[in-house]
Amino acid sequence: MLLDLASNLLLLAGGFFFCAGTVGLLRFPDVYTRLHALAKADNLGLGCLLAGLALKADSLVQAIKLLAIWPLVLVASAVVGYAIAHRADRLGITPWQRDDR
Amino acid sequence: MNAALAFDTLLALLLLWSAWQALSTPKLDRAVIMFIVFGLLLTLVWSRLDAPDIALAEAALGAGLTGTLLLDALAAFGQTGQGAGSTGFMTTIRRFPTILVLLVLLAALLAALSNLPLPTVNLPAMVAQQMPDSGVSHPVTAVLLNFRGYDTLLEVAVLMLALLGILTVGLPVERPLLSRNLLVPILARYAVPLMTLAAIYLLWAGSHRPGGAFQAAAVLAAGVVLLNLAQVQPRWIPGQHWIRQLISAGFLLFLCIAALLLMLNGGLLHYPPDQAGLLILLIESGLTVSLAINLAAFYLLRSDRPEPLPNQEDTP
Amino acid sequence: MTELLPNPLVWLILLPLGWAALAFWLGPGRGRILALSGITLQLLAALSLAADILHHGTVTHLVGGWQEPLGILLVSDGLSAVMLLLTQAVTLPVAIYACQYLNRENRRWFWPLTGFLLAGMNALYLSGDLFNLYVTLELIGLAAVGLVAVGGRSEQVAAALRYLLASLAGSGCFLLGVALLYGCYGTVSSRLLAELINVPTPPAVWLAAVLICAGLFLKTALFPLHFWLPPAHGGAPAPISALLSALVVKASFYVLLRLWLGPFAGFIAPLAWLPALLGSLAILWGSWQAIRADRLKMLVAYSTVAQLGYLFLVFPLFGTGSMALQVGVLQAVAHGLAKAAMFLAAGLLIKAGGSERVAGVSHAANQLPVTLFAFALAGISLMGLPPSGGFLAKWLLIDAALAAGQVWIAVVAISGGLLASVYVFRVLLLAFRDTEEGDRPRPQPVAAGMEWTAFTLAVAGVGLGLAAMPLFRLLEGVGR
Amino acid sequence: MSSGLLFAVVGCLLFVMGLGGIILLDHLLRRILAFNLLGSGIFLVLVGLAQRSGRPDPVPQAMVLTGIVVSVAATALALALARRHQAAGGNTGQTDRTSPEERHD
Amino acid sequence: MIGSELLLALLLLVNLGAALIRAAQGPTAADRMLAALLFGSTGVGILVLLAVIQQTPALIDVALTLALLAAISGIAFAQRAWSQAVLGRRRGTATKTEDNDAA
Repeated sequence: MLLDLASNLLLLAGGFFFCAGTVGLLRFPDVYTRLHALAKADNLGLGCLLAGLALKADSLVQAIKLLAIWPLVLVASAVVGYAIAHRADRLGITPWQRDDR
Repeated sequence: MNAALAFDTLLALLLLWSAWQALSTPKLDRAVIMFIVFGLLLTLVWSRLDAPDIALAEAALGAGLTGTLLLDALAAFGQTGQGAGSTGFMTTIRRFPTILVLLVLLAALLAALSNLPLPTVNLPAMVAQQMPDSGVSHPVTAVLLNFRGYDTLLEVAVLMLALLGILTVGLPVERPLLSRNLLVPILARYAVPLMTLAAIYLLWAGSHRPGGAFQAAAVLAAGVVLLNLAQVQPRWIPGQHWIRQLISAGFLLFLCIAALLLMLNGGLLHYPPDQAGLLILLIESGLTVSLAINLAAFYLLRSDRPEPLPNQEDTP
Repeated sequence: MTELLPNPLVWLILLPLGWAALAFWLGPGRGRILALSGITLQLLAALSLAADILHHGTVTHLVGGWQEPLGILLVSDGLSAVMLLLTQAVTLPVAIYACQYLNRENRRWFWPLTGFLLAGMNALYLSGDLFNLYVTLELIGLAAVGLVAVGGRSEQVAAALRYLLASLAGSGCFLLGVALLYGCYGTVSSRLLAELINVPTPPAVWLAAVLICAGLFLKTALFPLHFWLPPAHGGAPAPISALLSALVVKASFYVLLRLWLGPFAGFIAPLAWLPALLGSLAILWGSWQAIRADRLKMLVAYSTVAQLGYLFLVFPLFGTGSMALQVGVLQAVAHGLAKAAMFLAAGLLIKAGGSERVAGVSHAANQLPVTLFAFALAGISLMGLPPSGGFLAKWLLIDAALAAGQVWIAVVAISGGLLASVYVFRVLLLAFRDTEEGDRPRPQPVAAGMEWTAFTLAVAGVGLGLAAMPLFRLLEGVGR
Repeated sequence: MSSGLLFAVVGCLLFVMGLGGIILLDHLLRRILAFNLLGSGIFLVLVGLAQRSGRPDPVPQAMVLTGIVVSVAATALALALARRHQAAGGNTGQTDRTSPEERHD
Repeated sequence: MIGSELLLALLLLVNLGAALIRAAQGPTAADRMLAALLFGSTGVGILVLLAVIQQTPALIDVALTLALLAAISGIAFAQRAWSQAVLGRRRGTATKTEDNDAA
């Protein structure tokens, strides 16, 4: 089934983006860059995952619920990301630069 | 099946590690964040244990009220409490016997779990058998509001008592906001109506699927907290009588129904089977409002006086 | 009476819940009339319940009409009726006293807190379900912590915190025990568990019993787990100390007694020396600290630690055919009445003398003769001098201990009485001493009503020794 | 090992950790966290043991919901007390650790 | 079918474990909070996977609730709790307590 294939591909992609986000969170040098990595996991990872599951959902209601989660997380991560970056800036944390080390 | 076991084991390890971190890390902020993480992991555990009702409650409380309460307290403690007092464990002499006793207790617990007799009474079967007369079709709600509704009545009183205790002790003083930003009010503007909607859904869902008054109230309370963070809803002060009155109203409604049923049916909370569903919904609706305000008041109710003087005892 | 108020046991729970919630609705400082009439009604309900039990034996009520183990059973026999009567009978005078004693600031949330406390205790005495007992224990614990903090002085807040954490740890242990029992038997009904638990007892059940008992020891402030009690009871305003010392600690003791004689009866008897030993130590240590105490209310609070020790002395005597249960209950009731009277009297002595120290009572003999007399009468009961209730309890205890061959219990009981006389006479002698007028602050006037409430309670404590027969009749057939 | 039993064992560990934390830790906020861990541990034992055969049991689940409400209430009260204690100049490393017997003033 | 989803859930859980390291290491409190945020969204992912694996649609409600409330603790942290750049390490550094650029 094409639908199944698409769904599995999306799930796989979701998993990949989550991993990428985590690697970024671990490897990136400062708050701002880590924030960037985190957004990948939140937005793309979860998005692909939800879309993949929605394709397989038993009922329309379930699919709609699944897809409704995505914008919620998108907005939440945007707002919190902004709030944290804003506050970090205010606290005087300077963004990392290549020649810092 | 092996993957499931691996999943559970890893989850268990993460849970224990975050718990250990929350207790042992020398920094308070890390401890609180680890505890928030612990709450999230616990939500997953409850899902694994086929307890979506508890998972809902844990998710709504941990992400909403408990987390913010702890962060608020962290801010209050942050200035003074970081130093020597928080270095973890106390002197070795005092802690050693205690640790020994705790380890013995742990060993005894694990030994006791390793050979446990099978339960003699099959309570789930009895619940299933009486479900048709309970007025609802979701077993947990049936236990919570009907079979053991009396526990719930007392539990609501416990929540009111905590608020009474806080009022007696003296409310914390409002602390200045560290930073504001424009996005939060926008978020609140669209998220809070959604939360209200979600709460109504959970309340309604409770009769036939996981959900119910407490979960709905936790979500609503989180909404009120968000409004406060967005500077839309100012802190509450003790002079606002409607807060107290709404909290006690929900409880009194529950109590009146219990008393009426006692007088009419001769039994405390003895619902007539055909009206049970309606009465439970009525009670749950009242409780949702009362519990939500009660929970939110833990966070929002703040002193309107700068710093109440410790008053002399026993002077008329 | 029964026709007037059907189901008195349910109303004993609903009434205080109702007036407490209404008082909360009304706002700070309100609800006095509600509370006083509510407590009076509760006293009537408790009397009617006791009459029911005398005539028809154990009274039960199925909540929601569901049979155990699905539902919760409310059950009342002679033992719980005695405790219910004690609770309402002590609370009424204390509440009347509190109306005059507490200032506006301290009265703000006193009534709703007291109402919920009463509801919790009444519900506890009636509960036949272990999980429900846990909820009532938490209800009592949180109410008591709130009451300890009334007034909000910093040492009270510290005491309340210590009390709260101890109380939560105690109920945590209790609940874990309940969880283990549910895991083993699939029910938390006390009655069913008593039938299901049999020998050989699985280790999990042993462990559950140990956890539950340890949690209840902590909540009853049994030595060495009493550390939270003196600051909490000694720091709160006097009427609150009276409620806490006379009633609240008895609630967890009652649960212990119920479980010891009920579900755990089959296997726990070999451990009975432990509470008795700790109880003996509590008597000696508590009395010694009371003798040394510098503040009057600390003296009375340490006396509570000591007197609670007596309650635990009876455990090895169960099953020896003696009146062990009667002795324990009589001691609980006698101490409840005497200690309430003593705290109320101490509050007045402090208020009149203007000093919290023991030395501050000097001159009280001239100034507050009724109060001092109440203090002395309460002391008589604590020392165990005839004809008080305390005397009868201690005398029967010694009798039962000798009959069972447990001489050490008798020795401890006697020496506890002697030590009690030291700290009681320490106060009384000071009160009759004349000091220079200039040494002390000007005496504050004290309303006569408060003096007489303390006096009434003290007289009741002494009179109990003469009128213990109805109590023993109620207790017939309990624990069998 | 069923997941019920596994998480019951985890619950025991959490209980002991939490109890140790309440007794041994100094900072009030930490002791409040410890109490919450203790509570969660008990809840896991309650539900985990009851469901060790793998079937969901609504009764302990409902009890845990009740318990969670109680522990939220207790946490809120404890936090308020702790903050008040601190505002009054108290040391957040709990009151004084000397036992009350040693001071009589 | 269900096996593959379980494996994916396991993978996400491993991710969580890795994020815990960041939460433990810091170095700033914000890093920990970021890890907690990643926990939130990964948690939502695991919950929906579990909903499919265990055939418990109610877990989707749990995920929805979690997603709805995910922002609150992060915002509370940024606005109320985070007052020092590196808590515990650089204590006493002057921080601007109020910034009104948004007002």
